[in-house]
Amino acid sequence: MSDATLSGATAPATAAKPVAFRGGGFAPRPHRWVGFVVFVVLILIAEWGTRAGWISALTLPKPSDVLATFGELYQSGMLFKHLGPSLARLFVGALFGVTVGVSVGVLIGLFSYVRAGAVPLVAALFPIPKIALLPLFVIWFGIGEGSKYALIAFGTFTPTVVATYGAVDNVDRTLIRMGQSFGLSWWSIVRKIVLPGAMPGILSGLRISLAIAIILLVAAEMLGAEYGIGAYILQAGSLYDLERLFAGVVILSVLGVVVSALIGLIERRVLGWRT
Amino acid sequence: MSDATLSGATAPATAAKPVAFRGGGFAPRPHRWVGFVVFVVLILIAEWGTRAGWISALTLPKPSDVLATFGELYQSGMLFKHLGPSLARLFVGALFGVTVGVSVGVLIGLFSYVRAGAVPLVAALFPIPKIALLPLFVIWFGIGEGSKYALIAFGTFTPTVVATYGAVDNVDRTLIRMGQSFGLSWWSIVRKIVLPGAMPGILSGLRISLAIAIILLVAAEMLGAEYGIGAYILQAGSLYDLERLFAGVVILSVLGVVVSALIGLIERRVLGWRT
Amino acid sequence: MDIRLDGISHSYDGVAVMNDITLDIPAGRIVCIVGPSGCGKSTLLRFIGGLERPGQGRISQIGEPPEGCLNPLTYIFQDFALLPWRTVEGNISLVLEDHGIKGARAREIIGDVLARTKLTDFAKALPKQLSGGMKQRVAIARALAVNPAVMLMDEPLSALDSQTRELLMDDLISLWSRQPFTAVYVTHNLNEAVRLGHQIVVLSRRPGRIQEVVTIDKPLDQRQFGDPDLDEKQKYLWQLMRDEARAADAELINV
Amino acid sequence: MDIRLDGISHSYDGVAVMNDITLDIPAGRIVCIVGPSGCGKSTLLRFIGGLERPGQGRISQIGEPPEGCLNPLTYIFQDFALLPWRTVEGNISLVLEDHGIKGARAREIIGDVLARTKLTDFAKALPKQLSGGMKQRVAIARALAVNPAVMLMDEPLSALDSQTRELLMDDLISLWSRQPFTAVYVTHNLNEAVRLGHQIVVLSRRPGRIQEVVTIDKPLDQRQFGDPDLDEKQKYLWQLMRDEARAADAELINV
Amino acid sequence: QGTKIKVGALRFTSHSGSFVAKDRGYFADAGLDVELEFFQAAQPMAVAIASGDIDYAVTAISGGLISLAQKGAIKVIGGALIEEEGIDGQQILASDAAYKAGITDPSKLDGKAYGVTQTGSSFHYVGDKIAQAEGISLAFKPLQKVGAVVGAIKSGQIDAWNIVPHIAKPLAGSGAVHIIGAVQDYLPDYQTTTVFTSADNAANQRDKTEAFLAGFSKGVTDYNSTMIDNAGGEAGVDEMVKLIHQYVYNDRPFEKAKPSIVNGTMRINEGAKLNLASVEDQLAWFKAGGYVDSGVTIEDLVDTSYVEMMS
Ligand SMILES: Nc1ncnc2c1ncn2[C@@H]1O[C@H](COP(=O)(O)OP(=O)(O)OP(=O)(O)O)[C@@H](O)[C@H]1O
Ligand SMILES: Nc1ncnc2c1ncn2[C@@H]1O[C@H](COP(=O)(O)OP(=O)(O)OP(=O)(O)O)[C@@H](O)[C@H]1O
Ligand SMILES: [Mg+2]
Ligand SMILES: [Mg+2]
Repeated sequence: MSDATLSGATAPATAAKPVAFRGGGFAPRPHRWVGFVVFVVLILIAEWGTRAGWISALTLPKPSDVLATFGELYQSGMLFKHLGPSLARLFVGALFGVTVGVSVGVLIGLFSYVRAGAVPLVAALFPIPKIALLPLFVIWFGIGEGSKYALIAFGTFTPTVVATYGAVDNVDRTLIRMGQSFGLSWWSIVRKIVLPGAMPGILSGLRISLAIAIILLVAAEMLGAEYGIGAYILQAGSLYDLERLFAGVVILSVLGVVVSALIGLIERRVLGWRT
Repeated sequence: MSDATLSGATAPATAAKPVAFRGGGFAPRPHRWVGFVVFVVLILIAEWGTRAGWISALTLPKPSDVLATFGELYQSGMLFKHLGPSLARLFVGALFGVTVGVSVGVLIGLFSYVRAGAVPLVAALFPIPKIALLPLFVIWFGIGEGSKYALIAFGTFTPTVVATYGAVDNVDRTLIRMGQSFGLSWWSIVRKIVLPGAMPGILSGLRISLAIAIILLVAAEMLGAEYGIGAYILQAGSLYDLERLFAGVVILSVLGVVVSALIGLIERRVLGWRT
Repeated sequence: MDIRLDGISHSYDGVAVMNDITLDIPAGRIVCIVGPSGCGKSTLLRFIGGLERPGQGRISQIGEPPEGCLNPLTYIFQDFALLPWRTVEGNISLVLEDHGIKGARAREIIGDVLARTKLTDFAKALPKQLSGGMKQRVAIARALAVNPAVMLMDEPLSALDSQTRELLMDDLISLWSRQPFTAVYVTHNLNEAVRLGHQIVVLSRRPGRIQEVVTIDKPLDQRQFGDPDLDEKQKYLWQLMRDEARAADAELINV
Repeated sequence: MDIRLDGISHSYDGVAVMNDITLDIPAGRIVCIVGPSGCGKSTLLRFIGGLERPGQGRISQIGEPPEGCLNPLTYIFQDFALLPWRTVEGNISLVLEDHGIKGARAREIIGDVLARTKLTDFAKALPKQLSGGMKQRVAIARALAVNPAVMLMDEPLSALDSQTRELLMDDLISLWSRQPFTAVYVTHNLNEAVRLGHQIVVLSRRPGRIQEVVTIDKPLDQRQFGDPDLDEKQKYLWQLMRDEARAADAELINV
Repeated sequence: QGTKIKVGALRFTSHSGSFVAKDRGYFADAGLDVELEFFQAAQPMAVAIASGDIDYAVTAISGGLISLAQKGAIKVIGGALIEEEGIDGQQILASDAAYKAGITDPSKLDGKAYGVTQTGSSFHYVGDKIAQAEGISLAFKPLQKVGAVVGAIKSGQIDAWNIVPHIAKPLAGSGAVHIIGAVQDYLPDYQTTTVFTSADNAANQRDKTEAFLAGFSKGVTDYNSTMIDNAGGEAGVDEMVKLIHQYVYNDRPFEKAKPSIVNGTMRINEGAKLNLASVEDQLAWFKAGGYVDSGVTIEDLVDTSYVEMMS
């Protein structure tokens, strides 16, 4: 039979032509090295420009100088003197904001009245710029670590709430009906169905909240901080020391990427059940 | 037959008991008035506290004074003198940031190489606090409107990119295969399938981007702005004039709620096809 | 334990979805409910299981549930309703935990129901690793674990492809043959209805009312694929419902 | 226009999914492809439509497509693939626009295919307002609009409930009877296969190879619900596939 | 063990009074155990006094300070930095571009952009006073932070600014800006900064407050005599600079820091005397501009009972 088919194909009484290909595309493929190359090329262009002079020293610092500044910072031990307090502030502030945010978000997700009361409040708090409130925060929480924690906590609170109640709303209702149909208690349903089901949404909200926390570090350290990456950047900015400014910004940027990678890791660990 | 059933039920040789109800709950019901009541109660408590003195004048202004300040602001015509430039900055900056962001996001969504190059870059830009870059923005864009537009554009750019390429990734692949199977051109597929399909994701990204734009207004108006809500707030903060500070913050908050409502309106208009 | 439905009527937001439904579900039998889309089958099943309350009428259980019954009225859902973050075992132990059954006793029950549904090798698998047919088997095992008096099944096979559906019908029949259970079985599929039902309740279009109750006396384990008697019944049912099904299908949905 | 498949083999990431498939699809006939889950049916259909390229082998079209054919190889998808933001009309005009058909000519074609699928009253409806059955009718109308030489259908009815499926099978039969079309029809449902197929190609488990080709000579419009001849064929097919289906169902998915 | 107090400071030479008093034990002699609390900007320092986080600080008079005083939170109790003829004080700077365009004198600034940190800041006061004296008008550009103003003037986006000498001189030295005048020509005896504390300290903690002023004054005396009157010769200056260097520019090596510290030398009032006239003038200016409530009085702002008022 395959013979017949073949001869049919080779002796076309009627024309046999292959089916035209028209698929493919619209499916991104990873090319890891490209991202790396882009970074290297951008840095090289900046280096070349600043050396050759067609990028003025006022516009951009020499990347090599930034690196040198970073080296100094590391060798003098100042890097960790700045990084330590910043990380502590990030950790405490975000921990507080996220904990309260998740709790409030879950309550909003579970209780209609809490939702009706809290959602408009959160919506009204969301667009308030935290730096505008700096003078108040000093009065409310003092100039010590308290106001820094409070600022970061406040900044992470609102996005966490929004992400959390969205996640609770998105928990598959059939799973909840299933729990009820098997006579599970309300508390069991919340603990064993609603919370794990809301985890993916909460974690992806965490990604945003922590990015915001890092951004707010600078604002927080406007409040009488001597050490900290934000304070370092602010000081560099006020002295118009571009090398140090960029070194600080790079540190924050790396911090952001690291935090995001960490959450990715947690997601892969905790959410391995997702398809 | 129904007679027989009834008599069977009323004369229980074996016990007939109603099936126990165990459903309900986990379905939020709207109670619009609660949100309103919460606001009113909070404001009344603040008014009471500040009048009675157990909230010090340093901690919170009297809500009635804030209202009076707002009234003055309105009557003196200064409200619009401040609101006008701020809205213009928001509009131009966000328009620019969102336009470029959507374009870059779509390109990332469509081309693997663009994705590989641009995604790490955007991820690195995301956690950079915009206020840290203020001194640079002054050099790059001047202290006129340029730097304000640039700051807001830069702030809205990154979240828009992330939302957009996520939205493009989420466009139903079967719809794209369908387009290909009917011999639609690449450009037709992008225009008629990918872009409309990504609309919901882009619009919900817009919600976040615009909230960020409003938050950045204050940072933007740090740079030599005489008029503007952000400038008004900053000045009130430096003069420690809490009434004006709160009046300004309330304006921003209302602005945020209005923008969010506007997007909701657009969504209902444009995305009426969603189930 | 029997179930009695007594003059059930209901409407959602002023739209009547069912009208005066009176029905007896005798112990040890499978009652199938068929009817066009939107006629209120799922709603009726929710009423029976106590997940929702009918606007009018009464649902009662007559007699006591059997010894050792943890959850008299137990559902099997169309989309399986397995917790994706728990293994097969974990999904079953979920419904035991709340009844205080843990440790050895739980292991024993789980082992037993997994064996009955031929899932012993899959105890540690996550739902995402299973095909649709296997997932529904897990859901059945979970239902068996609580030793229900009545099983409430809402189109349990309609998310499966038709070959898997055949396989699962065989499984259900053999489970019932070994130990008869009471079930209310909602389906669109007339073939399933004639294969599994002792009684088949035909509902009309929305608002659903009972149009006819068809009884099939042939024992379950003698019902074969392509059995002429059953084909006859199925043809009869289809002819009863065809026009209504077409009308229901052509309705515009008001969203 | 005929289609010829010539020694098609393919593997994804080293996993062979089909093996040496050689097959002729003659014009004017419906060829059904059945086989257990994951045996490569959908992949094969993508190869035939040119959406993907096989690792080995050749697919050719023999002869010219008929006059006025805009898109010789046209799909009908399991999940309808309607653009939710376009009306019924708009979804059909989508596939005409790119061939430069607009205005009066487009309206004429759209009116014609809507009439053939009894959708005239629904021209302005959005997909979200339609039931599953109506959506698939729209997809069929869209396919008819481009006047295809061969229709490639990937489980077109398996997202529908079984009553709607019956209705649509009738519609397909009456469409074919009025004007025979060529089709490759992939399905899990042996009942559909024996009702619609002139030839039924049975594939083995992954890697899919042709196990048997069953021919049914009875004209489509004479095939009835519960026809004993067809039941016979269906039983035969099921017996061919049963064990493989069970094995395929019990496979763990490696995610 | 003395009374514990917290003193706010910026890392500027103008805060040397506190540094010297602490380092040389003058605070301890006065029975105080002082902890220095450093700030990045003056404004939060005023708020921190109001919130009770710190007890005493030195800063310029700004709208915020007056506003907090009116709320009954803080009080000015003495003077610190002052413009004195013959000693380099605050300089008026012009950007390179503006200078090249012929602005070599403050009188030519009519219509030009003048940098300030905030509307209602001390820079704004000084700028406006210059404008009034020259009969010109200036466009004030609020840029929030000193760093931003530096950037703006370096790149020519604003035309002029006034700033303390230790920032002005290195900037001018680099050629990016030019000094076109001195503030003291327009505001002789301008009370640049003042000593202030919480209203509670001023009213109810008299002993503590007097002890602080005593210690602070001793520090000031040492500083003035060494740095301005050159009482200790070059060695004295070196020693003093070393002391200050612990707090100011401490991230630079001593050799690099020394010129900046020496450049920053300005007279600090002996005995924390206060030029009340200058303060009154400032208050009047803030009221006239509407930056503070028109009901504020000098009594709200200043507690004159602690130090001698200059005439
Ligand atoms: N919670 C609800 N609120 C409002 N209307 C509802 C609700 N649940 C169901 N309905 C409506 O009640 C009618 C009956 O719904 P039900 O799901 O019981 O039908 P069904 O017979 O199960 O349909 P299907 O065959 O499609 O599963 C439908 O018109 C549905 O839209
Ligand atoms: N793009 C792909 N990349 C990798 N593997 C694929 C891809 N598409 C399909 N496969 C694998 O190839 C095998 C055949 O898939 P295919 O979808 O053709 O099967 P099928 O017969 O249509 O199955 P079903 O009956 O479930 O629709 C499956 O094991 C599937 O996991
Ligand atoms: Mg239903
Ligand atoms: Mg398939």
